[in-house]
Amino acid sequence: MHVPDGFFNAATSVSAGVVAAAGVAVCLRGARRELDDRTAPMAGLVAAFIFAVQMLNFPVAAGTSGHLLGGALAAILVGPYTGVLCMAVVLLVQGVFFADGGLTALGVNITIMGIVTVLVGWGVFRLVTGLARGKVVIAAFLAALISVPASALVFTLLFWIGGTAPIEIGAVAAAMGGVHLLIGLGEALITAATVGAVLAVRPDLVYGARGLARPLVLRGAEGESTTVGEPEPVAATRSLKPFLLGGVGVTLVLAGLVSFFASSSPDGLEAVAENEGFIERSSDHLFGGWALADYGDVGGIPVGVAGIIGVGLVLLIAGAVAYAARRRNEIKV
Amino acid sequence: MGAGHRHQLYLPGDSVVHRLPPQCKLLAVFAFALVVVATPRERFWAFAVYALLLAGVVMMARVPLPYVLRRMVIEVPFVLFAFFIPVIGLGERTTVLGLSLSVPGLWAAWNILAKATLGVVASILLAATTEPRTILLGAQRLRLPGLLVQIAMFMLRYMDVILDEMRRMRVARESRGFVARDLRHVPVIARSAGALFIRSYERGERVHLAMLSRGYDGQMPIIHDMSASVRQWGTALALPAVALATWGLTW
Amino acid sequence: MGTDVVNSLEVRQLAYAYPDGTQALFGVDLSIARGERVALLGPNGAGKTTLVMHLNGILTAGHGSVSVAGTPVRKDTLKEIRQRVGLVFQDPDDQLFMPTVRDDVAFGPANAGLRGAELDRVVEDALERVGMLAAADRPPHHLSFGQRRRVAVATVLAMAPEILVLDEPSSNLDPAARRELAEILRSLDVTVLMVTHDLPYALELCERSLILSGGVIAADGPTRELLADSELLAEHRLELPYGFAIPAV
Amino acid sequence: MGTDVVNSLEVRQLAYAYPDGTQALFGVDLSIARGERVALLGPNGAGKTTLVMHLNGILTAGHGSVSVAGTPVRKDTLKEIRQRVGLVFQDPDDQLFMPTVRDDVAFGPANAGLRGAELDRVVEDALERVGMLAAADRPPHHLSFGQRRRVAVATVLAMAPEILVLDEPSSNLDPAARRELAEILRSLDVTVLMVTHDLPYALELCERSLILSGGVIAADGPTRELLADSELLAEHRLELPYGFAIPAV
Ligand SMILES: Nc1ncnc2c1ncn2[C@@H]1O[C@H](COP(=O)(O)OP(=O)(O)OP(=O)(O)O)[C@@H](O)[C@H]1O
Ligand SMILES: Nc1ncnc2c1ncn2[C@@H]1O[C@H](COP(=O)(O)OP(=O)(O)OP(=O)(O)O)[C@@H](O)[C@H]1O
Ligand SMILES: [Mg+2]
Ligand SMILES: [Mg+2]
Repeated sequence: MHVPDGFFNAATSVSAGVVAAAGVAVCLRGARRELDDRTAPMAGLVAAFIFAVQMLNFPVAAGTSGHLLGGALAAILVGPYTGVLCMAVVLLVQGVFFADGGLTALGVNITIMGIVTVLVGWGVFRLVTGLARGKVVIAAFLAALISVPASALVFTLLFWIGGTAPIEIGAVAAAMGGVHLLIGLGEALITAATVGAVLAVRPDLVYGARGLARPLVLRGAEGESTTVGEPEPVAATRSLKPFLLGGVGVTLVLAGLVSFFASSSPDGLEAVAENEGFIERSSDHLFGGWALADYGDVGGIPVGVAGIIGVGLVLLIAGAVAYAARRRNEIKV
Repeated sequence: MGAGHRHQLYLPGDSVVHRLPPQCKLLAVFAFALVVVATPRERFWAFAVYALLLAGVVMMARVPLPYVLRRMVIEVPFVLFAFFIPVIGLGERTTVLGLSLSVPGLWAAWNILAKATLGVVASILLAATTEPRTILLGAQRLRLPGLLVQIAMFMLRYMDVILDEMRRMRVARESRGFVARDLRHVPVIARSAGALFIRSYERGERVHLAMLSRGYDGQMPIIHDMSASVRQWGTALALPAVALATWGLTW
Repeated sequence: MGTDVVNSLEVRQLAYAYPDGTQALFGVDLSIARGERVALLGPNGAGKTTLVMHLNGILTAGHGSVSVAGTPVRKDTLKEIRQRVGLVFQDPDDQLFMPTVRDDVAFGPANAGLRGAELDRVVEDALERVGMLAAADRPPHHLSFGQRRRVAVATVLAMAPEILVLDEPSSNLDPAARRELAEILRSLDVTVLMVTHDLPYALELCERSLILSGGVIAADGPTRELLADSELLAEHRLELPYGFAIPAV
Repeated sequence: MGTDVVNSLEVRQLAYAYPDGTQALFGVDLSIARGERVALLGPNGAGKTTLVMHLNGILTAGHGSVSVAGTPVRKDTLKEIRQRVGLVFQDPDDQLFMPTVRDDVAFGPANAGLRGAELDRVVEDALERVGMLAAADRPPHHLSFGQRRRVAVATVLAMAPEILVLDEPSSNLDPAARRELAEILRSLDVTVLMVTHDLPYALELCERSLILSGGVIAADGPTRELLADSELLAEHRLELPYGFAIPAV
């Protein structure tokens, strides 16, 4: 799903760049509190691991290549803020060092594969762990499973808004959704296995499961032992509000900015269409024309509706997470 | 162990391009990619000039052409995608070699192919002439947030650590009579893969602590000077400037 | 052993458990005066490395306290503590991380602000001392194990710390390098704490020894006396090697 | 030293350069008869580890040949060679890779076809010998350095090889474990080649010694005689430690 240069029009690329920058800025502030002085190394490792995992490429029906994303894994291991940073760094390194994903598409890539997967993955994870305490591995599985199609859906949405290719958007949505559900299954297995393995020997490394330290024993000269008070547990639950507000804000900015640019500047396609005189056929506006003329049905649901349902779903999950987090905090206090 | 070595991405050399400070090259490549993406796709001449510009850089940097071509396989998925668009695309149809293809689809395919290829080659040239660690230092000078640069530094380091640990584990397996030949051996690999994450992490953690105990405070000490002169900026930015001028001229 | 203030190292009731739940230290007490050279002996798994990692704040005490030259090891004092305490790790691969030996040795002094010719001098001097100057431009991970250990020692020497903590520095060194290291340590005017399984080396180099066993200090006294007490030694899996006799003073 | 056929190890004119161009071996010749225990001595960077890595085909000879019990080390014989030659690496981290100690020790015998109760017996026996049975279910990378070295030895003992090659096996072991390892090696009826910097240990355990220096064999003879030749020793950065005297027979 690494988007290359030229895939989205310049306006969309720039708007997504602004969104990604804003998201990363929010996360930079949040990350400092997440992992203190070990932020950088832990995040670096997770980034490297995700990078390695992303090398497993699946050929996907519509001609794009699909692969594991890793957003949910990152969120669970290092927390959502740092998770976004990890993903951003992976994409940056891939773009700059490996020419994988265009430099001008960096914003799109970070938004789709970084912010969305982490947001959805972390949301589902917290929701499930909130419902059933201690089921960290299952929660990890579900988080990864859902995060991938969610990301694909957002991609489709964005492509609808600012893609440069006039293809049957319904077909793309169906293919993306279907294939990414399968990829999501693979991702879920790997995420659950990794989280399980880490949990078994280094529970302290799983951000979502901190605060399990045991009391210490002291031995005196005559071999007598005393137990000393439990070390204060690390605060595992903290309000998610700023993060979620940030996320919703990012989504809104994305929608606003992109539609603003997309609707105000005709792209190359329209220019050609005008020159060649087939403007009637291809219609005059990216939104109106395509949405009316070309959007087929996907399993009986119009794609526009599917997109809206998708966004709604994401927001719903986020809301539920916020609620679950609030409740847990209240119980704690 | 260690950073900055064993990255076959980087081809050591001593050309003008190699010697440019990383921040100049980074900015130049970004600006170039932006100009390319912003160029309307029917300006064939502009794309031809962009390609010539990159060819010029290849010659100046003395990067072997086969190397560039080999690294371009990263593009294959998009090439496939691009070929697919005219088939499934909408709009007016035309017949090429007996295939009914969409005209806007053809334009879109050309657009993606041309722009993605130019972008990929520019990135490949950047990576081939600049050490990974140096690229990051350059990014830092361009005001990329320090924490991101640090994470990226650690990522490069850990990629080494992971590769290193993988190598050690493979040698250890083989020297005890194990050869991975078929699917039955996957579970063995999978079991040791679980250990790989923790091993790599812990090795990296210890190294990080070793760095801390030698006074590391989140900033790599700058042992080599990296400031750029006006001339160097001029040399580097010539690439996007010429590209921009081309865009203007082909208007 | 003097008042707390003059002691280079002061450890009180230190306990620590690893994240997986293994408790390694069960209340360690020790103090080391300025300029002393002390050996830390004990069986495998006794907790020596774990203890040593607390002395410059790499591990954080689960219980109890550590202070260095009167300064308690805490988050806000870490930077200062790490300038004062130089730690040579048991595994040289944990210590070396830069692309070349020269950069690796330069890392510490450069962090402390040294630059240019001064930095070069310090780096070359440290490499010279451990006999690795010829390898200055090679990558550390392409060296033999013993060569890496020597470079690891050089990285710490280059920082000129007040307190040197070495975790089995002589293992994997060839016999001449082992003696040269002893000479270096003797020539420096610093406090030394050296973990070792090499009892003759401890005797040669350190007046005083501690035995750590099962996560607590089991004995503390002049090395010569401890090594002469074969019952004490046997209790903690220590023994003098074949062919070795404690030389008369 | 007998004809070629009976020799356990036979190395002829072996030369090797690492991929970065460093040449480490410059024509090594040696032969070791069945059942011999031989020490391989030499300064840091002499090429000992490099040589040892050729003996079970981890590195492939750039020039010259290696053969094990008459079978030349080649691609198609590797599997057989590795069953016969057990190699204990200098760095235990290079040896241990499975999630638990038990799995790690079981790995070799399981590859050789052992299963079930038989496998368990072999594994527990090997761990018992090195005193690490209690840690059987812990992850190896959470052990102390010396504990890891012991497990590394156990992984090789469990494979019951005909030829044991050990790269500094006694380093980082506590003194009792060092002696126990000597006892284990003496109790086994196998050919042993042991790299070590611990000359008293070499004398205690091996009748014969080789000195490798600068990538070639510089001396070959009875350990007692080599160690008595202080000029020879000094030439190759070897020397007897402080307080040690060669005991009378
Ligand atoms: N990373 C770790 N995680 C969990 N337990 C550990 C870890 N490192 C060490 N231990 C355990 O803590 C105890 C003390 O280990 P430590 O490394 O301090 O021993 P040591 O005295 O240095 O031994 P050696 O002489 O073998 O180096 C041992 O039981 C060991 O198994
Ligand atoms: N991976 C490598 N790449 C390049 N050169 C290497 C590599 N490993 C070792 N060398 C070099 O090869 C030579 C021999 O190294 P080797 O590890 O065999 O020495 P050794 O005799 O085992 O030393 P030690 O006693 O320190 O373990 C040394 O000069 C070393 O620097
Ligand atoms: Mg230790
Ligand atoms: Mg060696």
